[in-house]
Amino acid sequence: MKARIIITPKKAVFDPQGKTVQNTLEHFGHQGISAVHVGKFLEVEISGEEDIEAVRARMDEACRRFLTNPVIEDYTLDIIPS
Amino acid sequence: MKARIIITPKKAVFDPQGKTVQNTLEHFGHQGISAVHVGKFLEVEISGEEDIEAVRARMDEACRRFLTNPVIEDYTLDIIPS
Amino acid sequence: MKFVVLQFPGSNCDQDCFHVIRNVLGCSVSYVWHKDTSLGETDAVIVPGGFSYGDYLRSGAIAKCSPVMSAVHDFASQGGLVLGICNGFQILTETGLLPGALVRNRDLQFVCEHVYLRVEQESSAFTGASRTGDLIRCPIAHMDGCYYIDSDGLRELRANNQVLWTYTDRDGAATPASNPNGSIHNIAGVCNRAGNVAGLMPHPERAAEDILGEESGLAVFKSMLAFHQSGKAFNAASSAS
Amino acid sequence: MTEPTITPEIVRKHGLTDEEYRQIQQILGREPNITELGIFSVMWSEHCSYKNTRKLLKSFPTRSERVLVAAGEENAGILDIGDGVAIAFKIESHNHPSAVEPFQGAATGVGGILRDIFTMGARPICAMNSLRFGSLDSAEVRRLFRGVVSGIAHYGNCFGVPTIAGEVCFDRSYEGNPLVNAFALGALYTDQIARGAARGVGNPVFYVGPATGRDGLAGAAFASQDLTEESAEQQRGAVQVGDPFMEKLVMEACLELLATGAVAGIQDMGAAGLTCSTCETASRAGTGIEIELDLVPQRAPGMSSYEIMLSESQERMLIIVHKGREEEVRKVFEKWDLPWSRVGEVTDTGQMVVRHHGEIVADISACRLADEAPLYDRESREPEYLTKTRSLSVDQIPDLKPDEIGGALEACLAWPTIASKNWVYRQYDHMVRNGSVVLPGSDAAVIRIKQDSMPVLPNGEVRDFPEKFVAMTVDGNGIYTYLDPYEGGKIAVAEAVRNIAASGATAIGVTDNLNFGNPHNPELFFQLEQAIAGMSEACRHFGIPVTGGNVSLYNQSPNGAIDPTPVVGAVGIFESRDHIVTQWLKKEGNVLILVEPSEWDADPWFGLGGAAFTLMRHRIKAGRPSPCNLDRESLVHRAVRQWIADGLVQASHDCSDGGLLVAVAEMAVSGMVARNHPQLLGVSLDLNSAGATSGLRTDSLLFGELQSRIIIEVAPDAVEQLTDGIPAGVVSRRIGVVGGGRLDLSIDTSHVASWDLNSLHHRWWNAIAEKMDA
Ligand SMILES: Nc1ncnc2c1ncn2[C@@H]1O[C@H](COP(=O)(O)OP(=O)(O)O)[C@@H](O)[C@H]1O
Ligand SMILES: [Mg+2]
Repeated sequence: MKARIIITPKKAVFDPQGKTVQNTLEHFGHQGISAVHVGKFLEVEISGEEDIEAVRARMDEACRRFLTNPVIEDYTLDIIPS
Repeated sequence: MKARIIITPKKAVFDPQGKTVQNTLEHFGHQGISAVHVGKFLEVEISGEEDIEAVRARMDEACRRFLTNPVIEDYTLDIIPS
Repeated sequence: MKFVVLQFPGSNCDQDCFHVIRNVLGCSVSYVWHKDTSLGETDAVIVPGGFSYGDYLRSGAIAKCSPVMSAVHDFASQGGLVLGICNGFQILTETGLLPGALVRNRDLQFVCEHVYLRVEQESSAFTGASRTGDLIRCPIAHMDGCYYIDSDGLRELRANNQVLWTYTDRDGAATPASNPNGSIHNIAGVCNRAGNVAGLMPHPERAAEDILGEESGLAVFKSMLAFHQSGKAFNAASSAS
Repeated sequence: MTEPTITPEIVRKHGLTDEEYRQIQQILGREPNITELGIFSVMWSEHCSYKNTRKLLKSFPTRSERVLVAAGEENAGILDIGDGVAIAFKIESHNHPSAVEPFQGAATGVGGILRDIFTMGARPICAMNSLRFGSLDSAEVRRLFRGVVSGIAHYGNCFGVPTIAGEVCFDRSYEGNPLVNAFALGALYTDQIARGAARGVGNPVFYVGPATGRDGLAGAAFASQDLTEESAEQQRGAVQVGDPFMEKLVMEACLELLATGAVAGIQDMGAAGLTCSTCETASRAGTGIEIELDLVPQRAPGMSSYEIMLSESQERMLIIVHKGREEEVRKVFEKWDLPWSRVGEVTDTGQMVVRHHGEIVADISACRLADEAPLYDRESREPEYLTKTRSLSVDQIPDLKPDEIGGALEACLAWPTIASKNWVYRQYDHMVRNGSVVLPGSDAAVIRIKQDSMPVLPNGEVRDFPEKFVAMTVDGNGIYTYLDPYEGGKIAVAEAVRNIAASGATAIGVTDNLNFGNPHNPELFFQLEQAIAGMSEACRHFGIPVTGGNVSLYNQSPNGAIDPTPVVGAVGIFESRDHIVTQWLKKEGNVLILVEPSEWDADPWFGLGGAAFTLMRHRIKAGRPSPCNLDRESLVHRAVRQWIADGLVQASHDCSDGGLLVAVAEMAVSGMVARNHPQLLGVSLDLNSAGATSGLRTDSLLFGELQSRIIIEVAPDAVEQLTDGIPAGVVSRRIGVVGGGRLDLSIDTSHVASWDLNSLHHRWWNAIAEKMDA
């Protein structure tokens, strides 16, 4: 089983990395780019059979506890059964 | 339209960040974790109507050219029509 | 007065704080290991700078899960003095002992240089040895030092006089050019609502000796000492953040 | 798994010659298997064996009263600095890995040199680096430069070692082949020296650190080949990733472990990882060693014995423990949450025996493998280009016109090689550990050694000693060495020592990094041979040992070889903290004095041969560098140091890149980094009395790079005292007065140019940032 977590900066938080990537893209001639957001991607590989909902609950707790910081980040969590 | 890019360290390349997160998860009693990979997530918002395949080709080129480091990273690119 | 300095794996300013407290300030000090669950007898806790857990994931994110942090929580809620410097500030915001968060520097680069800090209010336990408006010159050395807080939070910080230090130029003016990392309102350091927990990105411990060319940073430690000696204390009930 | 049979093709791919292969057969008394072949190939690569350079390196002086561990004995040399305190330091290159992946290449270079230091039992307390890149006008060069600097920053900052000095030069010859040389210095008590020897038959051998992966496979062999586009492409799979956090833990754990006394020997796994560390430790102790690869922690499934033995995964150590004291070791590793494993033991057979899945996969005489690599005398021939560069005469280049002086100085200060390197060093934490007394921005950096700089002592023992102050610098000039390899080598040492002297310290040792081209090319070998001879002469002259170093050959891109670049890291000590002097101007009304030899050797180029100015303005590398007379050089150092000790000198700066005018301008504009009193102070400069230089062309008067010159700032009432006590062979010339907000220049009493200091400072300070943001 795999947990895939996508973490993005909250919209209100200034995202200098996103801005830099956007500038670079524009510099290379990409047009019509209205925004770029740079976040993190986490993939957790879990072996051993387990209930998908239990895994989701566990991973969700880990996200809230330390994998993300709610002051500045949002996240989405997907569990992918193997 | 949106391009969503997930960048992960190549499997053969050492990922100390993933290893550290794995240790922490284990420390909190998460069992059966066989690996953790920490990568980057990029979302590019593109306005103006355009051919989806053309956008894909453009973004793919940007990925290879400067958004990712092909020496140590792999990526997947998804184009999401608006 | 007795201090403890926490040590996480990857702390690297722990010895510097220890040195200044013992050899310059002349107080007693010992280390507390991150796996310890008790702080022992102490009057103040220093959460030092460095790269706890390599700053992997986010600066301070993994350190906040260390066993010693619950002891720090208890100590703070009883009114104990806690100061986080650099990575220590990041850890304290991650744990929620201090409001806001520290994000990547505006220029995306690690930056190490001397800055000027203006003391914003002289009545706190961390600034009492200074006058409001005094300048402290000390180094910064960080990658994620841009202070962020949402607008409600900012309003509250200001209303409660929780901003202790801001980045300024050498004349004491908080300008965009004197902001080294993009911090909101040039904020360099804050305290909690009760006033017993504070954090700042700059390194006052690196500006506390004549041989290093600058001593004004010592004011932060002297303030803690003076506060302790004054016999004032924080009301345990009000010190939750 | 089927073992490939050894074909001539495979032998060649391992970079071994037929003759070397025969020698291997002879050592083994049979055919090697593939694992053994791999082991020989890395141990006998230039990187590990110095087979093309060892004979040359023998000419370096390696001994002095201070030397506790000499060059070549261990992973780094150690010098006694008095009161029971010693320092270990060394420089190491990571040029090729940085060309392939600048961030990780540079980061792991720093990681490697730090390991060399704590392997000796010393606590690393500071770092420096010497960097060379192509022109910043190229986007690819900017990418490499950005990557290398952030890689060095990443590793050093996180590990917690201040990077307090360095140098960066930009020149087209390094395009495609940047140079990344990293230096580290550590402190220890003289009774704490650890040895990389597998002592004590029956002692267990431990592996500490992260699991082994297929990282940097054959990295050592790779560092010994020409860098072609093809090999860069092939090597991409082999990038090593550094983990400074892990290394910090490994360092703390090793120092703690050493204090227990349970360690019999210790060595880091650097180039050629497990192979090098096992056979070298056995060879040094005259023992054998036996390891079982199944016990080696592995990150990737199904690794072959060949891969495990040659992997260059980072942050790993090999530790030999006194039998019966394993428990103490386990406790320390567990305290620091470090992965570890017992992988083998010390034997009395003299053989390095490697088992895998129950079978012996290598069985080689440890000392013959480690110490009997073939040594070569390569053919040497004076390069043809020298005829051309020497046939030019300085008369063929036009002198500066008076109205061009203003622009010329501005252009020099904004020339990336001369411009302020703050864009670089502000990314490095240069103050962590509270010991950085003189920060980057002056001639030499100064570090303080105090009690917490030292490794822990057994049972919490605390030892008092007076604080120590150590000066250090890295220097080297590729263009000089290109134009005159012997003189270039000599000047690299002289300039480094001069920087130490100008800071008020006395040099006590150097470490060197030789960055050269392919030694099989006789003209390139000539450069190497001559430069070493020049360096060696200078070291002998100054009476300072070379305590260690590194050789990096095959530095060439498809466009050809780099300019031969010997880099010298010099270390000096202060008799008193009161002798520490910085380069920036201190006080209005003070007088500037140029201290130089009273006589000069003939220099038909008047200091313009190979000078930064000549290259910048005329785009030519021609002539010869101004000769350095070592006797006179020492006289100047001694005079300046004496005046500093007498308390007469308030600022001091040597003349190097850019010559006299640039040096004075640097003294005026660099004061903004002064910690206690940041300021810009102007100068009225009057060069009418610059005797030896009188009657010179304007360009050589202002920008010529004559050797052996130091400018000092003294109070007006100290001038007399200074001239009264002047030693024979040295002259001091009053060249200006400090004050005001401008730099004013007169030549022969007529005013020729004037600059606003703020704008000079701006150009100098921001030049690199502006190029990088372009
Ligand atoms: N790569 C670097 N890292 C750290 N400091 C550097 C680096 N490059 C230059 N510096 C610092 O900038 C200052 C000027 O360097 P340089 O012009 O090479 O000095 P010098 O000519 O006196 O040897 C020195 O203090 C040096 O240590
Ligand atoms: Mg110099």
